[in-house]
Amino acid sequence: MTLVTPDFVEELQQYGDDTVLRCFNCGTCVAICPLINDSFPRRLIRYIQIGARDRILAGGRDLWQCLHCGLCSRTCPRQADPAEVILSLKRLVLAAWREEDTKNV
Amino acid sequence: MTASKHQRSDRVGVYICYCGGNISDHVDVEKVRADVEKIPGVAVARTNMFMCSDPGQELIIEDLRQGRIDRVVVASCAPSLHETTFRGAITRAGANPYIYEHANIREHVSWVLHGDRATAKAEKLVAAAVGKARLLEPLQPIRVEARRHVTVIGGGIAGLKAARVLADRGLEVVLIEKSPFLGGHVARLDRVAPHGEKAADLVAELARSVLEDEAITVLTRSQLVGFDGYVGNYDLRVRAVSDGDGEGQGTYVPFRGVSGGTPPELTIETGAIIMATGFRSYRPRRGEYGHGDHAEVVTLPEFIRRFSMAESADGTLVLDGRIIRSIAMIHCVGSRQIPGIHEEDAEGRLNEYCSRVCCSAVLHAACRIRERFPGTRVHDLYRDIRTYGRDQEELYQRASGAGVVFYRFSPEEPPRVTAAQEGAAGQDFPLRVTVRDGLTFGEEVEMGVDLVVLATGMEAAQVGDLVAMMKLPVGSDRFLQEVHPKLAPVESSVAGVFLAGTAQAPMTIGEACNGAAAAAVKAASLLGRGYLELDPFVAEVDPDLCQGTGDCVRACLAEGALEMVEENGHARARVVAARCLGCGACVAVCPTGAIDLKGWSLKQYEAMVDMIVADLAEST
Amino acid sequence: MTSERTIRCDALVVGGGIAGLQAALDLADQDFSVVIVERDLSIGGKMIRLSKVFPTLDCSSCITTPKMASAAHHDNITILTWCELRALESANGAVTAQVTAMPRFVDEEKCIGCRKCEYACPVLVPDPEQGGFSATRAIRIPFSNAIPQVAALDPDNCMLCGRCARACPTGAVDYLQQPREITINAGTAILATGFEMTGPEGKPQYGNGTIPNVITALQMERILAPHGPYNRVLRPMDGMEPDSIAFVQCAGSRDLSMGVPYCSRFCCMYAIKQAMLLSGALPLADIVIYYMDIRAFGKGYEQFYQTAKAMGIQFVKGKVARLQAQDGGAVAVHYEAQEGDGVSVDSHDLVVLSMGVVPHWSPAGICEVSTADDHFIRSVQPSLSPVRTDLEGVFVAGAASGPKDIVDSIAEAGAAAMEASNYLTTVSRQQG
Amino acid sequence: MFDPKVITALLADNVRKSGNPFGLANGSINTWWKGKNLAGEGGSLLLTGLMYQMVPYINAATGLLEKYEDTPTAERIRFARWVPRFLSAAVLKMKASGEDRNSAARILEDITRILAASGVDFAYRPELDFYSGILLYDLGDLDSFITHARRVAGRLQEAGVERIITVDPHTTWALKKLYPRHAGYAPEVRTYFELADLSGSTDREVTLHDPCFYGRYLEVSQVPRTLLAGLGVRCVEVTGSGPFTTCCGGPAESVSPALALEVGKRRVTELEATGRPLVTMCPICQANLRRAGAEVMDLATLLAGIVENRRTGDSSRRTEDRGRKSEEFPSAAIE
Amino acid sequence: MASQESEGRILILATESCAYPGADSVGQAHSSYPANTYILRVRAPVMFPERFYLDCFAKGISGIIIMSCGEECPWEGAYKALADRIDSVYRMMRERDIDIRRLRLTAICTVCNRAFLKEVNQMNEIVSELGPPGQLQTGTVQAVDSQ
Repeated sequence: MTLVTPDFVEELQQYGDDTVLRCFNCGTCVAICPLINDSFPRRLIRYIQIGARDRILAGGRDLWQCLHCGLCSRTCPRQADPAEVILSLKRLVLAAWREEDTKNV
Repeated sequence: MTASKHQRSDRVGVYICYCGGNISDHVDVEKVRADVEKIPGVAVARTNMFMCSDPGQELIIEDLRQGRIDRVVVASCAPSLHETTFRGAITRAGANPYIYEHANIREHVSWVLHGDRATAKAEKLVAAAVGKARLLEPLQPIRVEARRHVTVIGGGIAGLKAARVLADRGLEVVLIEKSPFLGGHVARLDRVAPHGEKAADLVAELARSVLEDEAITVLTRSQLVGFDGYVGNYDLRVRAVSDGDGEGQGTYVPFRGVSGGTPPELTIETGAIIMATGFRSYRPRRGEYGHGDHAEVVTLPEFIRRFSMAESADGTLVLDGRIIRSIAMIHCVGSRQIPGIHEEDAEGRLNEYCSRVCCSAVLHAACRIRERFPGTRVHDLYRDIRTYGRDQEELYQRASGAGVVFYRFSPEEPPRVTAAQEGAAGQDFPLRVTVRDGLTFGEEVEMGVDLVVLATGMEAAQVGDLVAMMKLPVGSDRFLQEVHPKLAPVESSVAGVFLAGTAQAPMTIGEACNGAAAAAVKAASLLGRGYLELDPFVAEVDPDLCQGTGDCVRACLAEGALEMVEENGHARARVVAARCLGCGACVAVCPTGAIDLKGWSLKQYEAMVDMIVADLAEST
Repeated sequence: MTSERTIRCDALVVGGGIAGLQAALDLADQDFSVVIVERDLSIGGKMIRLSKVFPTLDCSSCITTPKMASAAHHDNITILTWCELRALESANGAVTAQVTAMPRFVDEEKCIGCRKCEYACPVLVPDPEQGGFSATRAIRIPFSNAIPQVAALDPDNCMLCGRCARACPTGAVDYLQQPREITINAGTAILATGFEMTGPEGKPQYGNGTIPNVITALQMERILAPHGPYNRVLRPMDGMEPDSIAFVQCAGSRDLSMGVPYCSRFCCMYAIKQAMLLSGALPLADIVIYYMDIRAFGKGYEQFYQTAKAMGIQFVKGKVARLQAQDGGAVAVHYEAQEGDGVSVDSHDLVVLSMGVVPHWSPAGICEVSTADDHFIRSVQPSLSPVRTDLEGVFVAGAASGPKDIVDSIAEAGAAAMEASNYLTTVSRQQG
Repeated sequence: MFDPKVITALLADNVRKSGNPFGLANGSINTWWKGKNLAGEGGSLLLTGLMYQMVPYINAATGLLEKYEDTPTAERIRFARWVPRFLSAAVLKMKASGEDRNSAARILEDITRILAASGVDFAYRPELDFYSGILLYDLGDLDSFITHARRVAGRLQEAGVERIITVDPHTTWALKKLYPRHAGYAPEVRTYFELADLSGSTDREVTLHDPCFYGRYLEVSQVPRTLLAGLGVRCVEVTGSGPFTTCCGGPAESVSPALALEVGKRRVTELEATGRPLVTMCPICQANLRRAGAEVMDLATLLAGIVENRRTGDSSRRTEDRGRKSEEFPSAAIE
Repeated sequence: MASQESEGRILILATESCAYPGADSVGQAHSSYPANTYILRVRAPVMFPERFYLDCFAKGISGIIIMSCGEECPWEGAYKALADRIDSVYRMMRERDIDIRRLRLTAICTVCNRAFLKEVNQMNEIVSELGPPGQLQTGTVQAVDSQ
């Protein structure tokens, strides 16, 4: 059971994304993505929408499979810009890693 | 009954078309002419290159004027193309257009056959047409006086709209409304999806213009209790209902509507009736999504009313003094019910249809919440988002952009609304909503909420009394049923009774107004001249043959088109021409052949068959 | 050959599709004189070209032809086909329109619709009325139940061999026919200009129209029609009977990346209808509808959808991202199976695209009526009077003011006729 | 796949130290201009962004990473805190192939020929030819990117550069879209082919692979097509082209050479379906598509060839350039 | 087709709103079908009593096809009444030893060309196989005015 915590969207806005809520979960990005055979961009978008922050951080490294080729953003029917969302998530995850490193030091 | 009833004409004129080779290339037109000329009753048989041309038509006109003929048969192309042309020519010659019969020897002969067989078949078809033509009678369209007066039942938006446009067209209107107020459900809205007009403005303006119009009599707190007559000439009885208190006429009362006057008991003579009886909002069962069990579970109409008095606490919604941090809105409550999944109502019925307006209404409310109260979260739980209409998809987009979070559930596993458990994480909310979310890969997700709003659908209004009295058909969805969704979309099967707005099916305000105006235009067309001109093809009883069995009345497909009357102490069938549809269902069941269809009589068909088999008889 | 002609009438109806015909009939039945201006060779619009219609599964032709015939034979209605509206003005309670009658190269008065020209013509061209799947001639009656039954010559394909002129029994063929200008003076006008479907061209995800066996919904209508090009359901590339057919919903709607953000409104229902008809024609075929939301909102529509489900038609939630040609004429459909395995590629023998619905006509430069962001004609009172435009005396009906199914178009046409009648009544009261 | 955390840190560190992702001195990789007598003053500044020059090192690094990615060691060390020490500057320098270096140099030289033939007034100043930092941006290290971009922008602004001619999509995107937003520097940026105005004639057909940044992000894919059409070259299109072009896989090299190869192979299959010679205009695309087994020519090579009426497409041509001694040039490192 | 054409006459009762235009559509397509078919335009076939059909057979009609609008019938309830009537005609035909294949009720739409041709050809085969119906009752035929 996942408890929805929609505040995560606002946190992500610091890292550049403000389009993630436009997504209506059609799955185009998932099926158009040239490299990842998984529900990749939408899974992350959906996790953002319901605020599943921990899951995103746990699978953070997978974000770097994204080539930023932009096909998902180009074909997104809602202009939710999945590529930009992924980039924002990369930034968020990097920031989290750095914070972790600082703590460890 | 004309004197010539059982006589055959001996002066049939037959005109055979070459169609510029289309017929004559395959049919020996001159042979047909020569043979047809020998058929008893044929006075004249002519041919022409193009019967539809002016010279062709002149042949007919001239023969009629000269009195050579009194029945006409043209053998040419399909009747759909030129039947009206030749009837027109006959009219121009000063004769009755119904003395005409058409033989189709192009589409049914020359284009599908060649050689002698084509000629032989053409001859038979022409002969059959002659057989029928000899029995044709001059007919007159049936003229029925009609009152230029329409009664509109229901004072909601559709009823008001219908009354408004009919009065503008110059017809007299009576508007009957059960409640003390005009405006119906629209008056109970705040703003209207998707554009956000104020419902009060829409209703107030329309209702006042209706109340002020001298051509419209508004009867509020009134009910139809008597219905008699037929199309163009209905007699209605109206009685006052002692229901609720009114305000001064024309006063707008928020969430109730515009107050009408108090009615007398009266009788109305009217030409047509528009049913604008509206809908009823679905009432959730106790326990349905926690409704009735938790005070925080409300229906969308209830929410809209309370939301109109909303207050803000630092950008968070406050309703009735309670801070609302999070709202779940659930779609399809009382709509799209599925047998075996949803629970039937007390009468064993399900609302299997989509209520059409709820998706937009919910999204509009959600946008209003998020835009005015950014501190309040909105969770939207849906099955399909049906923002079908103009600017509705944009509303869905706007809701997404405004931060509404969507969840998709399947009817098999609807959301569950429960009281929050003590001490559970994130559970400082009174309620929690749990849903298996198709968008989150079928996972169960859960949210804490302060309020649950149920998007309740539309149900047919309870107009069983009217349905029974007026013998109106209802569909399996219990809404009033039109004759045909495309051929006769606002017509009920009772002639002169039309359907407008949500009496017929769930609709938006715009669609209801369109439906109302569409119903009004039918009423205006029907009554505009002050009389109705109906096709003469109706049943006709020969009282000498009628034995009064009543079989025809039982077989009749139109309510009240046939009735039994006493004539010189004998029961006899009588046709109410204004109600007869001309299908002939009665003809088949008459044991004595006393009833027949004018213009398409059984005797005429028998004559046609006789002509087709005539040579067989000769050979035996 | 150019001749000026002026027609006076009470109401001008622009567009002879189902909405225009209904509006014209509702006006004419009130004894108003009506002129219908139709851009095509025949009245009947999109509806006459359909196979069957939802949710009753009536034969579309059987529902449309009576309305076409009533309009054609109505004493108060004049029909001008193959006419282009050049200008439409409304001022001082009167509407003036300039119309160009395009040359058919066949004299409308003389033609008797016998098709001898068509049989004589040696030029074979793909029949646009059959989705391009079968051939017709360069001179022809556009389709079997066209009204009027008058031939027209297609100058782009005609090679001026003269055979049609020699074959014509009435001497109707006129290679030198010129456009004619017509002025219409009316009291009011109704715009019922209808819709058009976007094509697969310009949609690289769906192959830009180059993938064999990817067809549009209108082409599927022809394949399913009782008088269609093949007389049965076959796929166009190789005439194979498809075992597996996919419908791609929102292939040109609800999609900002394709420039149509709005919902095209009736695609869900026609896809379900076509799926049902297909399952009747090919009982063993697998039929899948890929969708985002099923919008079965009208009277009887949801029940129709549930019936389709019960018939075994599969509904898969997910927008198709990409189509790809495969060996042997199959088409790969890429989508996210949200209720299944995630990223999926399924193969189908035939794919039908539910394309976007766009306006058939733009008033720009012709008429001062304004359009909204979606390019459809703007309604100034969308709740109380959806048929009202911002130009006095000019009303709108049917898909001209946004995608609309037949039922809603017919109701709106009635409403437009009512408001137009009232406009005429008001103006004559003021002037009289 | 290698740990992005480590890779990102390493690359950011390299850029910080040397100005490019490989930790090599810019001067040691940017040698193509030597002996070309390019004007150093006036007109627009030709800024290669060092992308072409980095290809030999990218190939070398990818080769090394590839070796490890599919080994059991890689499985164990996947996402571990593991520094791929072989990515040191010295090793890369050693592994970079001379042929790759020459090939890159020839393309850049062709670009200068195209500009000259088009009558474009341009200057080249090796000391101002900086790496844009785009990889840092793509990897999500926005802070490091901004730091680097500001330094580059500062130097260019200092030098009064207002008009820039670029040669690859990544640098173009960075300068056109990212620098204005993140470094407050908004020069006029044009690609060389947007400025090209060539005459010449040939009769041939090619298939273009549009780089994502040109086709999709910058939407300039029509420009080379129009240019080629004017020279008699018809472009036979694949479905994935223009704004809908399919990725070559290149950008994944640094975290997963295997993935990059897989994506590249798929794209090659798509492109080769036309049966025409393949042409692209991005060093990363070219390198990755070549790695996936395709013969791919650079647009500059094709254009220059037509203008000079020479035969193009033969990778072994102009052997005289081979082994040209590279000269060292003064440091272009920032600061 | 011509060679197989029966001498027996086939009467077709075609509704004016569906089947009759459907037959026109077959003509427009120039699809040939047996010549022994006589199409009569009717408003609703529900008007014909049982005896009409039996009389037709008695007069020498070999086969009758009722081409109705089926479910699209403009008169609500007429189709059901018609179907019931035809059942009762079948009963009467059996009693009289008339092969019930001689009478057929079908639905034909305005563009149902194939269905039309199929029905007509099948009936033609049936009447070829069965020959003319029983003995002719010349008495009925003599009712035709023959002066």
